[in-house]
Amino acid sequence: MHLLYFGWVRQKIGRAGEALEPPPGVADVAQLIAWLKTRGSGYAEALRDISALRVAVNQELAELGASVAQGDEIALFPPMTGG
Amino acid sequence: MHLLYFGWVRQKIGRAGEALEPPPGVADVAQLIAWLKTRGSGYAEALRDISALRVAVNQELAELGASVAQGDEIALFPPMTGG
Amino acid sequence: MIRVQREDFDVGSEIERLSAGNVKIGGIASFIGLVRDFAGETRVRAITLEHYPGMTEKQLEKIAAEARGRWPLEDLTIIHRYGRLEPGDRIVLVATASAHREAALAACHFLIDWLKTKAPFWKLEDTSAGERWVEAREDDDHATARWLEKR
Amino acid sequence: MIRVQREDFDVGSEIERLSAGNVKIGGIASFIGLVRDFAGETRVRAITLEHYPGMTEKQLEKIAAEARGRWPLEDLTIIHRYGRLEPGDRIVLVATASAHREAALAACHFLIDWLKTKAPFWKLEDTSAGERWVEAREDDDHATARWLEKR
Repeated sequence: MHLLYFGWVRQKIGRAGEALEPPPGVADVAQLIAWLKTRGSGYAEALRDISALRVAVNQELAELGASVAQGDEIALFPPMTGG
Repeated sequence: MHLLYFGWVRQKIGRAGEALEPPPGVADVAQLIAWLKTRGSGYAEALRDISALRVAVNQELAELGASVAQGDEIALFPPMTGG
Repeated sequence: MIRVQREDFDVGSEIERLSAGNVKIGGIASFIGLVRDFAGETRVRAITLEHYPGMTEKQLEKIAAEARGRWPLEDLTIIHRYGRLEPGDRIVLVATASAHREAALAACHFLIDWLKTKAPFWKLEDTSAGERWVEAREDDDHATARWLEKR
Repeated sequence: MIRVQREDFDVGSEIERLSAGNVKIGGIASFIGLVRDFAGETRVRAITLEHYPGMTEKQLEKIAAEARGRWPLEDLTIIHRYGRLEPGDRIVLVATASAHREAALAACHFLIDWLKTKAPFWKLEDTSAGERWVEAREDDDHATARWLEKR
């Protein structure tokens, strides 16, 4: 699974992205985030307030219940501020 | 009194403007138009439908009841189509 | 800046001039009106814009003052051409600069709506069916009136 | 035309390109977003725009398709920059061309509203009080949502 982080999510986690293989129980975005939070204090801090996070699965905006699978590109980021 | 005509008012009257001295009874725009209509068939045709006319007195939009006096610049024209 | 002129104008330099040296501006909205080659079903070869020199400038100043009174604008530009113009030619440029995008966008929309019905221009179309005066459109009156209700 | 780029763009040539050779266009509306030197009470020295390459282009294409579905547009342009930008620098250009002014104006307004909340960009401000991420504004969510109601 290819993970990407943007904005303050990237800054708090301390990296722009990484390839990870979550354990078998991780089947949706919410489970992925819960698992990521166990990986260290930067993750816990970045992902603490789930309502402040936005998610894209394979470059499409997705909800917390969206499925994730091996090979997916999952991006976690703050609300967008384009324009 | 300096009269100016624009758009199809100018075209029907056959001139862009003229200096005229209306008779003493002409004190407002409606009276001026009524008097102008007596000046020839071009005027009568141009000024026939008063609801289709717009008027400016000294370069400010004016109503039919607006006063007119010697020295004024009075313009008669169709509804404006700017932009 | 308000100009009434026969000549064309340079869109890029007019828009850039609005924000030059003013770092308080967050947005510039603009509208350019162009001559189309059709009017309803009829082919248009050219239009000739006639205006009322003197009054035109006054009316444009009034419309601009109204916009400045309604929205916090840093600057605005209106350039309106007259004379004979062919399809593809620019007729008018309206551009507004503000700290806030909503103000710039609304003021730009307002300015072009009011120009349509309140600027003393008249358009003679040279069409395949002969010459004809462009008539005022009821839609344009509604667009003008909408801003009165919003006041 | 949709572009995501680090470099600046030429406003005049981008707007002129929209109508070049198309005499069906009656109006071109545009909006340019610029970096301001303040945010609230704080002085801004620069902003750095980060984006999500790949997804950004897809989202801009989606927003453009939505605009084309809602209004009869002859053409549209979105250019969005990323990287470090200073006060006065251009961030984004949105321009729409249509036979009808209302369509061009509404689509332009729509595009910039939706870019604000649906284009994957994030802004880091370098201010006199240190670095800080620009937060999403509730106003922008409302501006986005308004177009959903109008649909």
